[in-house]
This record gives sequence, C-alpha cells and structure tokens, in this order.
Amino acid sequence: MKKLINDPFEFVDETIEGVLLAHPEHLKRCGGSKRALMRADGPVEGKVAIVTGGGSGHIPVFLGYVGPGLCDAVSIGNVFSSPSPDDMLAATKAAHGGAGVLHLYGNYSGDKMNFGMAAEMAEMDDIEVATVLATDDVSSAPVEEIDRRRAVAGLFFAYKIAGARAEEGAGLAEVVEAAEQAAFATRSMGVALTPCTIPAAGAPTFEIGEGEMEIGMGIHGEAGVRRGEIVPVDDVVDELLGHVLADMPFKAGDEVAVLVNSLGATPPEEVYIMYRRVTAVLGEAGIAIHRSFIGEYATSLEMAGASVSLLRLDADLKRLLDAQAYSPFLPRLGA
Amino acid sequence: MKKLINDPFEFVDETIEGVLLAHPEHLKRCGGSKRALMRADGPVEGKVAIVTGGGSGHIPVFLGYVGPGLCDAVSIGNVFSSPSPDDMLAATKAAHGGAGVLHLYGNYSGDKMNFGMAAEMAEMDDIEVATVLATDDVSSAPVEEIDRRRAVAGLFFAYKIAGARAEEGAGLAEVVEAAEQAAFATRSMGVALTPCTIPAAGAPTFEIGEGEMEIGMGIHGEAGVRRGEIVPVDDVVDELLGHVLADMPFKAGDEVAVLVNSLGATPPEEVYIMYRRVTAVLGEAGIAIHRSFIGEYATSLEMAGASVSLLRLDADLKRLLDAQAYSPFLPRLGA
Amino acid sequence: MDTLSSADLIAFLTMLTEEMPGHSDRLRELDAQFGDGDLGITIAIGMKAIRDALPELEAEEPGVILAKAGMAFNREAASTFGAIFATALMSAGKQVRGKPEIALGDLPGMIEAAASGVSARGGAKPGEKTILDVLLPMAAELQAQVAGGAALADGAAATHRACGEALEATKSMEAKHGRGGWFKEKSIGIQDPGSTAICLMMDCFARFVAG
Amino acid sequence: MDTLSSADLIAFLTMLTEEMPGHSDRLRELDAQFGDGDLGITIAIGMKAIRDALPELEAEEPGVILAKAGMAFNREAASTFGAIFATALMSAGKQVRGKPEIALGDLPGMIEAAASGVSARGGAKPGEKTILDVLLPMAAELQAQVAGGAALADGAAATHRACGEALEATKSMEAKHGRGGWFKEKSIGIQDPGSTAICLMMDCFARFVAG
Ligand SMILES: Nc1ncnc2c1ncn2[C@@H]1O[C@H](COP(=O)(O)OP(=O)(O)O)[C@@H](O)[C@H]1O
Ligand SMILES: Nc1ncnc2c1ncn2[C@@H]1O[C@H](COP(=O)(O)OP(=O)(O)O)[C@@H](O)[C@H]1O
Ligand SMILES: [Mg+2]
Ligand SMILES: [Mg+2]
Ligand SMILES: [Mg+2]
Ligand SMILES: [Mg+2]
Repeated sequence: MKKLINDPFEFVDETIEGVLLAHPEHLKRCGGSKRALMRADGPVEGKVAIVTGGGSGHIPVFLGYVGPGLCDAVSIGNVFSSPSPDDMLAATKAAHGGAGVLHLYGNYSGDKMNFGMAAEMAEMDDIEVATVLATDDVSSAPVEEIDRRRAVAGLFFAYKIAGARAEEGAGLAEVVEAAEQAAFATRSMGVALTPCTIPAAGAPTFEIGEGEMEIGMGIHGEAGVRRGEIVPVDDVVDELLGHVLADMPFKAGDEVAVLVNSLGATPPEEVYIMYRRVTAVLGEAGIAIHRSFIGEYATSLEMAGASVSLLRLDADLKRLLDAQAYSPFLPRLGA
Repeated sequence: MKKLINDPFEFVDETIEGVLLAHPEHLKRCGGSKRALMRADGPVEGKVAIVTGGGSGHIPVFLGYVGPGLCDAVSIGNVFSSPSPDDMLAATKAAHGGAGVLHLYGNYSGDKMNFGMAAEMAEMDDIEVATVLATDDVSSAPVEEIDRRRAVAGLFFAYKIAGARAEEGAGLAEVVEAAEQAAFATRSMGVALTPCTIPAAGAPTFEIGEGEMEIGMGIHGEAGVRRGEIVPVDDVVDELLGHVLADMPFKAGDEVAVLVNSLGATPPEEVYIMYRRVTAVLGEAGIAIHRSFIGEYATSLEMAGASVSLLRLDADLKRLLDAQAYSPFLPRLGA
Repeated sequence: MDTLSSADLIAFLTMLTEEMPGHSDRLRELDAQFGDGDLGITIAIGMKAIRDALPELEAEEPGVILAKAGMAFNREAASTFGAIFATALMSAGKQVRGKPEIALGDLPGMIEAAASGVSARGGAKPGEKTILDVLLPMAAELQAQVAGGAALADGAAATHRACGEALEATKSMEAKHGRGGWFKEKSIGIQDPGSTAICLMMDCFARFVAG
Repeated sequence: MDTLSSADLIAFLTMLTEEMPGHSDRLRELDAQFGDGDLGITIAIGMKAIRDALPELEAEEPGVILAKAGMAFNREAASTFGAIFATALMSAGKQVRGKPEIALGDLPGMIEAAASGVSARGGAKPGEKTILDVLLPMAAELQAQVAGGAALADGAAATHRACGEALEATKSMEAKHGRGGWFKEKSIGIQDPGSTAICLMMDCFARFVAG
C-alpha cells in the first residue's frame, strides 16, 4: 500500500483537520461535530441551504463543494461509507438559514437511508427538508430505471446549478426544481484503469489486469459495462460518448456543458487529450459546447481513470452554470 | 503501461490541442508555433514579459502558469525534455511588450542551454532578456552549491512573485530582483512513492520497491537523499521539513508561505494530512504561516509522492504573493 | 441461562464486540467481490463504537441497550449496513420495551420486528440477497423452537444452524440493493456479506447463551 | 571512398537516421539508470527530424548540411543532449565551411571544434562523464591516423575502436553534468549514455566509409 498516511483509522479525521487548517476563512465545523463542515460565513439568513455529504476518499467531492454559489454544509463519512444521520442532522441544523434545506447528494443506498433518517429528525425540529439525488452514471442501470443509477462526477453540475439558484434567492421549491433539472440533464460514463485501496483495508478493493480497463466502472469499483484491453484514448472517448449521447438522447442543435474528470491518478495531460476528442465527436454530432470543465472534480483515492459528463443546457441552466461560485478546491468557477 | 493516450509520440501535441480547445479565452499560440503558447490578451504593451518553459508531463507546470499575474508565454518540450530554442524564441518575441523579457524557469541543463541559445537569438533582435532560475530542491546539492540545485514545485512561488511584480508595472531589473528574491527564499523537498512512465518509453523510468519511498527524489526520478521503508506520513513530513528548515535556515519569528504539492497520483486527502503536520511543526518552531497552497502545483505523470515548499516572506514578497492572479489550471490565487 | 438480563446483554455485546473485528478481512473480501469492500471496516469501527457506548448503558433495560447500541454503531460506522443494522436493533429493542429480561419467547417477535423495520427502511423483499434473507428464516426457526418448548441455548443453536443454511441460500440470489445491486448476475455465487455478518453474530450469541 | 561529398554525407546521414532509432531502448535504459530515461526518445525523435530535413539539404555543401542537421535535431528533440549535439554538429560544420568535400585530414579539426563548442556550451571538462570524454580521444586518434597517412576507412575504423575504449573509460567516471550530476557516486559503473550514442554513430560512420 503506497500511501502517505498515519493511522488508517484516523485518515478521515486528519484530512478534515488539514482542510480546516488550510482554509479557515472558507470552512468551519458545524458546532462541535467532527464530521460536519459548513461555509465559514454561514448560515446565510434567508437563503435556502444546500446540504450534501457522502463517503470520504473523493476530494473535491464532497467537502470541496461547499462555498458561495455551491453547497452550504457537508457531512463526511468514513472512506466510501455514508456519513451518520447525526452528522447530517448537525449539518442541516447549522446551515439552515430559515428558508429550508435541500439535501443534495449521490444516489447510494447508505447515503439515502442515513439522509432519510436525518431528514425525519430535522423535520421534528421544524426544518423543511427536500431531497434531490444525482443519478448521472448511465452505465449503472438502463434509462427506464434511472432511479437506480448511481452518481459519479456529474454531481458537480447539480451542485453548481442548485447552488446558483439558491444564491439568487429562490425558494426551496425553486431550488429543488433547478437541482432536479440539472440532475436529470446530466449524463456521465467513466473508465477505470487501476483499483483503489481503502486505507483501513490495506489491499486494493478489486483488480484490473495489466493492460486492461473497465468501461463504466463506478468510482468505488462498482461493475461497469465491459472489461477489455486498453485501446487508444480516442476510441475510449468514442465508446463513453456513444453511451452518453444515446442515453438522453443528445441531439444536433443541443447546447451542453462538458466535464472531463480525472479519478486522480490519471495525469491532467490525459484528460486534456480526452477533451480534444470530445470536441471532435460533439462537433460532428452538431452539439455545441457552451462551457467545459477539465481536471479533478471527483477522485477516488489512487484510482486511475476518467469520466465524461454532459449537461444539456437551456437558458436557465446556462445562466446558473455561468454564475460566480467559489471553493478553494476548484479552479475559478463562473464568468 | 496504464495510460489514456493515443500515439505516445503525439502525446505533447495532443495535450496542447486539448488545452487550447478548453481555454481559448485564456491561451493562444505564439504565431504559428506548435510548441509555444501565450496569454490570449498578450502581448501586454509596456509590461515586462515573463517567458517560461520546460519538458512536458508536469501540468500545471509549465503551461498552467501563463495568465494575468503569472507568466506571459511558455515553450513546451517533449516529455521531460527541454523545449527547442526556436520555440523559446517564438515565445520570447510574441510575448515581448517592449519592456524586456524575463526567462524564468527551472535549473535543468537542457533548459539552460536551449534558453541560452534563445536569449542570444532574441538579443540579436534587440529584445532585452534577463534570466532567473529556480533552484528550490534542497536535496539536489548542498547549499554552498545552490547553483547546482534543480527546481521542483517551489517554482510556483517564483512565478507568483515575479508575475505580480511585472503586473505592477515594474521594470525588467525590478522584476528580476523580485524573481531572484523569491527563488532564493524558496526551499523544497519531496518524497516519491512510485515511478512515472514516459509515454514514448512505455516502461517506468525507475523502480521503487513495494513498501519503499525515496526522500528527496526529483520529479523526473533524480536521486534523492535516502531510500527506505514507507513510514507514517507525520514522520515523512518531519524529515522533509528537517532538511528544509535547516537549509536557509528558517528561524522562529519568520513568516512563510507553504506549498504542499502532490505529484499527481497521491490523493488530495493525503496532502491535506501532510499540511496538518506542517502546521504543527512550524508552530512548534515559532514560524508563522501567512498563506498556504495545497494540491497539484507540479505533477509528474502518474508518479505518487509529494513535496513541501516554504517561501520566507518579507513585506514586499507578501504583497506580491497576495496579489490577484489567474489561471484556469489553479484554484483562485490572491485575496 | 434461560433469560437475558441487562447485565447478560452487556456481557454478550462485550463478547460480540471483541469477536467481530476478527472477521473484518473476510467481510471486506466478500464485500469487495460485488461491492466496495468497506463492510469489514464498517463492522470493525461499528463494534468499537458499541463497546465504547456500553459503560453508559449498564443502567438501562435490555430493549434500550439494544436500540442505543444500534445507534452507536451507525453513528461511527454509518453506511448501508450501518443504517440497516441500527434499524434492526432499534426495532428489536422497541419490541421488548419495558421488559427487564429477554426470554426465548421474546426472540421471534424481536427478529420479526427487526425484519420489518429493515424492509421498511431499505425497501428490500425476500430473495434479494440482503440480511432479510437470514432474518426471516431465523424468525421462523425461533417460532418453531418456542412452539416446541426448547431451552434458550438449544433454541439459539438451532437458529444459528437455520441462519447458516439461509446464508448458504443467499449464494444463488442476485443482489438488488446497495452497491451489490449494480453487479447484477456477477453477484450470483457469492454469499451475501451483510448476511454473513449477521450469521457470525448469531454464532456468537448461540455460544454465549450456551455458557 | 577517400572523401565525403554532399551526396555522400546525405547518404551517411540517411543510414544513421535509419539505424540509430534501433538503439532507443538501450539508450533509454542507460539514461534511466542515472537520469530521466529520455535519451532514447530524444535520439529517435531527433534522427527522424534529421531525416525529414535531408531532402532540402541536398544542394548544400557538407559543412552546412552538418550544421542544419544539428539544428533540425534540436528543434524537434531539444534536451541537454539535443543542445550539445547540435552545438557539436554546428561547430564541426563551421570548421569545413566552403569546402565541397570532407577528407580524413579535415576530421581531427572538426571533432576538436565540436569538443570545444560543446565545452563552451555546457561547461564540461574532461573526466566528467560527458560526450567530451569520447570526442577528445576520437580527435587524438584521428590526428594520429592522419599523421600516419591512413586511408579514410582505416582511420575511421581506428577512431571507432578508440571511441569504444574511451566509452568504456566513462564507466569509472562520476557524472557532473545534466541530470546525471545529481546521481553522483550512483553514476559510477555505468557507461555514459550520451557517449554511448556518439559511439554508435561513429560505428555507423566507420561502416559507411568502409563501403
Ligand atoms: N436494502 C437493504 N436491506 C437490507 N439489507 C441491505 C440492503 N442493502 C444492503 N443490505 C445489506 O448490506 C450489505 C452491504 O453493506 P455495505 O457494504 O455497508 O453497503 P454498501 O453496499 O453501501 O457499501 C449487503 O451485503 C446486504 O446484506
Ligand atoms: N554539459 C555537458 N556537456 C557535454 N555533454 C553533456 C553535458 N551534460 C550532459 N551531457 C551528455 O548528455 C547526456 C544526457 O542527455 P539527456 O538525457 O538529454 O539530458 P538530461 O540529463 O537533461 O535528461 C549525458 O549522458 C552526457 O553524455
Ligand atoms: Mg460502502
Ligand atoms: Mg531529459
Ligand atoms: Mg460495501
Ligand atoms: Mg536524460
């Protein structure tokens, strides 16, 4: 195990400590909670609060998406495991600015059950809570069962859009609507080249043979659509986009935002080479690119691999996507 | 070789194409040159131009450091190899805004010889050229031979400081002075866990045993100060900082900027865990942290490892460090 | 031992929290085959959380001890299994609210309550390769043991056997829930990790009540 | 063959650019032992650049062909070796400026000029494990061959042998320049990659002039 860590069971808490030491002007704890963080300037009175959360090991997902124009608070689980309802509740209460709370996170059963409990508890405290789940990974279930799809890097678009809508002063129902639109209009598919190792486990979760890749694998090693020999990356992009484009489907004349995400161990150079191919394929399909994001938007410990996400835009989504937002974990967002 | 690439000999050119497609509002080619890029809004008339460059495989080094408040142009070599004097000359001529050019890059012999030729040629075109080299890696030579030291991630500080000084409207001699101060006041040391593979080579450049690390290894696999068993990361940080602090030396009462850099394959979580320890060690030494940068500032293909850099600040360096700067490859810089 | 007092329950939970982390690697490996490999870690962290909570639970009645142990588990080791397991313990505990001791006769109702709590929380039905597929056979066997007038130790032993058979049967099922659900037919042939954990706990319980 | 015309030189460079990429892996491996492993790739890319440049050089005199070949190499494969090699070729070419043919008698002066150009560019002195450590012995041997009245083919063959011995001698040297300089005593025992490349080129030249 090639990791720069101390006690693997302290991995998450020490990461959080490092993050808070690095960004005190940006993030603070939700009260005494060890596993819930929020905007340093929160709660923002009168604004709908967006609370997210999930397992650790994916920075900037999830805590890197807290900030102006993004989420208000985050609850943080063990590596690849849901946060506890207690921490979700702490985040929900601390971020609540009197205008209701949106629980916005990825469609994973542990997160759903635990956020569900937290929402029940918050409602007992008279906090109005709504829930929207990201389900962007087209490889995880057929489109007819979109509710079974898991979330991968495309979750970023849901944060960006919902965050901007909340920042505009919209009410909870409107923020929910924007989040749902973004979540529905986002489709992703990834490829994995190497496994990741949960620090406390000490051994890789799965294996991928030398020279092999898995198309559609999830960011925790969930089964993809096919495993095979590594091929030139242009062919990989064609395959990923083949699935993604057919899914909505995206059509000539559509305008989209593109996200090419590295799982972390794949170097930046390679995601730019992927983006080069994405522009060619979309260009040929008559689909216009309004804005692109290339880099690490959802990592998975030391996994190598990447994903391509498309968000189909309309005028509203475009305005919200282009709005300013800030997190020290991301390149500058917005115009 | 687990890479998402096409023809390895097209790796660099395809990366550049992807970058230009992604950031047309930010970067453009220097005339017809395939391997020289510049600020899209350049040349900036009346401003000292900063030109950098070096081998590929290190994004955001080098092309990610072009932008307002940073460098004006960059020449791009093959993976781990110097750019050609022709491209350096193209970058120098294109970026020149009439106020002279600073060649600011890392102390590697190939770059030095080729930039040397380019500077001679530029001077024949009546462009005033000065040169400052970054030599931050304390593991690469004893301090008495600081001119033999190579550059690692601490090069970032030289860009940030010199870039801000040029943006303030300072003359070439003043920009050189700021760059020299930053370069001299920066000391770094890294640790490597896994090798990198040059795409065209197809096999790792070096080997590090399972369970082993090399303290002080350079970002191309250059020899470090010792190889040994991987220990808890707090101990790794103590060892790195031991070398760094003793080198200037840094003293109680000093104020510094900190950079904890991931070589790419090391996950963000781990550099935050490192930063946590850095704050403890500096706190104990009575050294104050003015500002910190944590993440990927100089990568090396799929290498795992990290480095710690300190920049000793005075009032001038602080002002220049805090000034606004922008590149889409970096989190927001400056206040 | 015919019934479990609060002290007995705490002694059992102490034994459980000592034994279960020893199965971490096995559970991690099972979970890694059609999931994300975290279950072993979840069990290790969650059991430690229960142990840390026990000193404060000594004065409570058995039902409350169970419920609070479940909450402690999921507080530190939240996850799909954490939420499901906490729900199971809370539902079972609620079933014996007010009782100072738990007898064999209480167990069928407790496990049935756990099963319906789990089903309500996670939406699983029998045959979908979840802990329901061991809980329901356990409840049925307990029912039969109570009807047959068995002693606690014998009833627990028989229930452990039934649980083992039910666990074996999960091998042929296709996972529909949690991360396993995305592995579809690839999940067939491997026994359910969550049910394996339940069975290991049942084994511990049977040995505990046997003395 | 007694002298090299432009056509001969182009024929030689064509042969060189065909052969040298075959040594890529060996050079990469040597360079990786106390450097960054790029030399094999540098040679492959640089030789291709020379070959691509040759058609436009046919009308030039030998000295200009050499100089432009060096510049072409370093344009596409800039690097420490690229800069050094381009400097060597430019210096050697300058030495025979205006001459339509290169004779054995020209070679000592050309290699001496190459060596001093390289030394001026990179600051290396003899014994520091750089291509100087083969260039200088080659120049000395060529001098001796010219003094002895050797034919071109024999002189070249003898110079290749001298180069091989000098290359062997680089093994015991400690690198002081380029990336190798940071490996210090770890560089001892391994022959200099850049000098290896020069020797392979000299081998090619000896075979070329032998017919
Ligand atoms: N809906 C559900 N109802 C009951 N048990 C479930 C459900 N989903 C998953 N499980 C159980 O949880 C186990 C997996 O737990 P865990 O590893 O925490 O979940 P995840 O799949 O989210 O990583 C499964 O083996 C299964 O027994
Ligand atoms: N200053 C120098 N003078 C002459 N030759 C040199 C010098 N520095 C390096 N070399 C030669 O260049 C070779 C290494 O080239 P290359 O791999 O391109 O350089 P780098 O070390 O920058 O990667 C060495 O083996 C040596 O023969
Ligand atoms: Mg999990
Ligand atoms: Mg090199
Ligand atoms: Mg799991
Ligand atoms: Mg080299």
